[in-house]
Amino acid sequence: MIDYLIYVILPQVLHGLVWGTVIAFIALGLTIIFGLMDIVNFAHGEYYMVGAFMGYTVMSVIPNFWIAVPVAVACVAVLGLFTEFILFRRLYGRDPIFHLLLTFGLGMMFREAAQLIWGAETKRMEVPVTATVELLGTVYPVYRLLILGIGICVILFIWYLLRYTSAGAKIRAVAQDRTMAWALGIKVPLIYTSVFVGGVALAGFAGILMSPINFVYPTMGVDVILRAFIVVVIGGLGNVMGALFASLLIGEVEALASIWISPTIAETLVFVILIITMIVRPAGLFGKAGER
Amino acid sequence: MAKLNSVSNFKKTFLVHAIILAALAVLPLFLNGYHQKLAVEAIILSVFAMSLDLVMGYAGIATFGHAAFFGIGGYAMGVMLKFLFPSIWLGLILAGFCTAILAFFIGFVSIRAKGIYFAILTLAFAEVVYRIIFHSYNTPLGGSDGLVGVPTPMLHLGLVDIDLRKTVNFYWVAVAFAYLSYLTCKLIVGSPFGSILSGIRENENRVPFLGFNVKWSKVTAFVLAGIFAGFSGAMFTAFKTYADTEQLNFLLSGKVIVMALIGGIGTLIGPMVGAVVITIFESIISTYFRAHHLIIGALFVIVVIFMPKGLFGLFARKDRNNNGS
Amino acid sequence: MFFEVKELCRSFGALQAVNNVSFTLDEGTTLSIIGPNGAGKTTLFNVITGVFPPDKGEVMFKGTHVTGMPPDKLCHRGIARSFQITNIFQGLSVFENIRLACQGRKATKRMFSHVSKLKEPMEEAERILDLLGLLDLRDWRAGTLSHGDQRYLEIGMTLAAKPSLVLFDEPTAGMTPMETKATIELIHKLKGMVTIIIIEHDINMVFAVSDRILVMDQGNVLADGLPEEVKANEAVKAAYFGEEI
Amino acid sequence: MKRLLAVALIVVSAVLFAFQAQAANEIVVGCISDLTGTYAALSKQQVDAVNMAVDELNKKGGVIGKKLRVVVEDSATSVSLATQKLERLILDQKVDFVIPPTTSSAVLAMMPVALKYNKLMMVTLAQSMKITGENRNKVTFRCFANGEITGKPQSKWMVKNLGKKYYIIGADYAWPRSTAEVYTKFLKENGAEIIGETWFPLGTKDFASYFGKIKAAKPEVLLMICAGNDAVSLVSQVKQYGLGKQMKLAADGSLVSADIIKAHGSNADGIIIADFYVSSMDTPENKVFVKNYMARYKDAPSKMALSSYEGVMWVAQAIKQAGSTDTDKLVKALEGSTYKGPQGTKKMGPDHQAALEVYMIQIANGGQYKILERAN
Repeated sequence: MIDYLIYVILPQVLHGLVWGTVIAFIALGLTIIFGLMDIVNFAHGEYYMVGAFMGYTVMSVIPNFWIAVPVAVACVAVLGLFTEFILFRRLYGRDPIFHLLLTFGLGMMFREAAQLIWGAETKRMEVPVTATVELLGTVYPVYRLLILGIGICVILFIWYLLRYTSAGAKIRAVAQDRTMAWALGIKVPLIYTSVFVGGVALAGFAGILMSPINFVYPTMGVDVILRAFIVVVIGGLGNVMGALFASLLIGEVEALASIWISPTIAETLVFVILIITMIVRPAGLFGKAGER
Repeated sequence: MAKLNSVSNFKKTFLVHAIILAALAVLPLFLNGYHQKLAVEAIILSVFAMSLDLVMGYAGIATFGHAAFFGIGGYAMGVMLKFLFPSIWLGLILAGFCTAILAFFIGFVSIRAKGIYFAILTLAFAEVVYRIIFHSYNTPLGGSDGLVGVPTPMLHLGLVDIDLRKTVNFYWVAVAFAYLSYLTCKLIVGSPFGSILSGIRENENRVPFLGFNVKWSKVTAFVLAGIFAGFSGAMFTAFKTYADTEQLNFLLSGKVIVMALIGGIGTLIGPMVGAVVITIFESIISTYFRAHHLIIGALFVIVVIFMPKGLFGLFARKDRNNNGS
Repeated sequence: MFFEVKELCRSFGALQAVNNVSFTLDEGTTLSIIGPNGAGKTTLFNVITGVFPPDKGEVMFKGTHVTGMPPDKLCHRGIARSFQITNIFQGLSVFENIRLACQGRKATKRMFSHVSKLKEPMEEAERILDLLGLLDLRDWRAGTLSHGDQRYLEIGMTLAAKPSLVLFDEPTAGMTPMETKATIELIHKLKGMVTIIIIEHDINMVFAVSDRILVMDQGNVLADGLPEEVKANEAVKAAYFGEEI
Repeated sequence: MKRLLAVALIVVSAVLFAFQAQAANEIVVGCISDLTGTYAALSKQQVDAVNMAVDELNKKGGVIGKKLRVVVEDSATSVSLATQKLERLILDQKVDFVIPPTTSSAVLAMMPVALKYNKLMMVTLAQSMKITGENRNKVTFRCFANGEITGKPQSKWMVKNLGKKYYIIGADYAWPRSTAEVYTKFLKENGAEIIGETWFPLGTKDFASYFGKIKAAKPEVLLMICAGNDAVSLVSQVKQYGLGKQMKLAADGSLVSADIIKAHGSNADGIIIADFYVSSMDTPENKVFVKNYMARYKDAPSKMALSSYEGVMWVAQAIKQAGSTDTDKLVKALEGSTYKGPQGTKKMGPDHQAALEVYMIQIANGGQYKILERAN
């Protein structure tokens, strides 16, 4: 029994954590952007994809992964700045169904453009850290633990930023009541842009971090966006803690469920969890009832 | 909605309808084989877009899983024609029945959620339906291979039998189907029930105080829209001789909303025209441009930014337009 | 007994919004509920009309229990209410607003006949529009009306369901003195036909229309009686005008 | 401004709608391919190969005195677009025969339409057994392998050389499922045993979570059945977790097909497959074919390219034999015919499925195909 625990359960739990962290990266950006700007961004997964492709391009020029990461994230941030300024600024205050539609179209444009620029074949990224480590007898790649570590640091940083810094206070103020915040002199458009760029850069960061594991191809964003949305909705739109908890929950459920039941049903399980949550608490686990 | 229908007003609309129907009836004679096929497909999809308008345009409910009903209607017709009994009528009845049950289940369960939560909940339900059918590998539904080889039977209309294998016949049947669906929806929208829906769209909180059960009205609207989407899906499968999981995909749910929006929601006829324009546009673009998804994506963006009330929204009378966003 | 409220309580966390309120009402009388802001008047209305259930207590209407009954069922039994903040269908025409309300009486849900075929609600709507003097604004979009006219429309929609008990929540809020005078005349016209409960701040209006006055303060009933008795009541003066000068 | 935009949109679609080219007196080859979507890479090779074949035929003066012309349509991995484009090619472009795309469900949906219009279809990529199995019809032929052609000899060879206990891992949709059924049937026939199966959803990223179960089952051979991005992720994680050390690795040819072999790099080394073609075959015709292909496209041809090239050539041979492009004559000419091409001689079976020579191949030294021996 013990070695079943170590050989089967332990790696699963770790996979769940790693995958949960990646989804958390994307879900955090999604939920903060929604919480703050009421924008439902269906193209959020494409920034994840662009981050991976940018990393691939930079690697072909400077073959050092740890230089490629910041450069790729910067490129995604610039793209985010550009799209926020041109498109998203026109979406504020409009019915969410228009957000879904615009970002739906934007996602198609990004995917097609990526295919034109980089071609449709899957690009391979070298795993920067190939070492594996002995964990209670089972072999586990260090790179994934690294992602876990980076993930936890980033999440703590965001939590700290929101909770204790003045910028965080401004962001939360604008989220509560944007007109009042504006009246108090907070430059709301600046906060909007910086939060959008931050959220999108986070997704790009997750993209390049995962590229050595999942490799890089134009439709990688689509595989991720549905799960990220479910996580955000379960956690309660706009609720950071909710999104974090839900990401780990979904990551673990999928990883552990796929031991006993067939993985495809495990994947559908995620949707069932969403449906049950919505029935029990229509505003999400942590969302305030009747909110939005 | 309209002012009291005085007699002259009735004659005017009757004339307009007669002209449009005559033009549609004559159209296929000018089209070659392929364009006739495309026209039939466009007309069938126009009913699908109109069914969405029932919930989105009139009851103000945003649903992001409408393709589930279109797909289930298609599979129901496919199963009826291929395995049970080759009759279009029975196929439509089975399609209507299955989509009504599915729509009632999804509507009843999700109605507690509002706005964007409801939209994402319907998306989740549609995704579950998609995956179940996609993985129904060794069942007659054929899983990801799709339900193929659906026969095209004769359409029995009492004394006369129509051979649907000839495209022109199917075209006229499709026009009749679309026109009848339009009239029924026009009746529903203009009925007392229809005015309750517009009340819900305008100000949902006040409606219960006037004596209406909002939850029941919304679920009914959702079921009606589901049934018409199911009929449209059933005709699509009968015409294309196959039912595929692609008709259940969330990409189609997105596309149908664009069709409705580009035509102008809240007008019934708008989404129908939107469906025809998008079907033609997509078929042309995909022939002449390699990156046609890029252009269709751009069309989504342009519609949302420049034409939120769509083609018909633009031409609709100013004072009549609803609150818009 | 036509309408009775027994020991109604409702609290929001620590705040005891409605505390042990009881009163009875005969058919045809007009009761005004007055009291400073935050006295729990609107909460009392919300509990009676089923917006949220009471913590304790009962509401009886024509001898049957209606405690916590949802608004749509209450409307069928003949209880209708208006709102402090105008709550009409901005996008629909004035006529459509009223007709939808008239239709609610029998909750006509028929799907396949044109709404203009409903003889009875159409006539009823015309009658109410005439009563409110809004006939000439018949096809305007409700959102484009002046504030006062929108308040009239609010009153009209409450009357449209032909209720036997009407609850008006500050009907004259934001109206000009001339419009308030017209509303007083309107209420006088209604006095015989229907039982009315009004929440009101305008003291002249209260004394002009009320058969009986109920004074609330911090969720409790301070006084309940004829207008003259209430005017003379010491506790009411203290609550209203602060300590005796 | 908005109204102008709306009116412009309608006018543009109307104009484009009317403008349709009409075919002159020539042989028109219709090629419907999934040029956008997950199979874009191998579809591009399909179109390249078809164009190359047509150019070579035209250099030799065309067929029965007529020049050939290719009309390419993008079906974008969509079934409804594939059937729509097939109707356009037949009714509008008046094509003489059609090369369908790689998505099996699209081909299955196109077959009844092709039958209705009596138009020949030569399947060069789709692998579903149903195409030449339950759903086969008069006008559909296939010069590409189906699961059985490679599965039968490969199973026999593997049981003899690799072992008796097999664990199957594959993508959960129709093609891998039907291929697994073929492997299971022939492996059991040869006395092997399937000790476990795992079916992962399309687009799975984290296969590591299934390795615990696989390791616990301790199979002698791990049989992998999936393609495209899934295959790349699976192979890299199998290498990362060192599964190859505890068990032998075998797969269906698509796992290491030419469009993703570069993405595998050295991860795929050691995997054993059976396939009917690799560019390193040393028959004289293949040397010429590979040279021409490399000259045109600067890339070694995959079995998809070879099959699409041979598909066009085989139909051209039938047109020459039948002396016309009439479908019924072509069907008679193709049935039972043999074709000698870069991959050797092939005979068209009664079920319209070409019988192909199959070779056991191992991936070695950084993603090269090493031919071990002939399998059937």
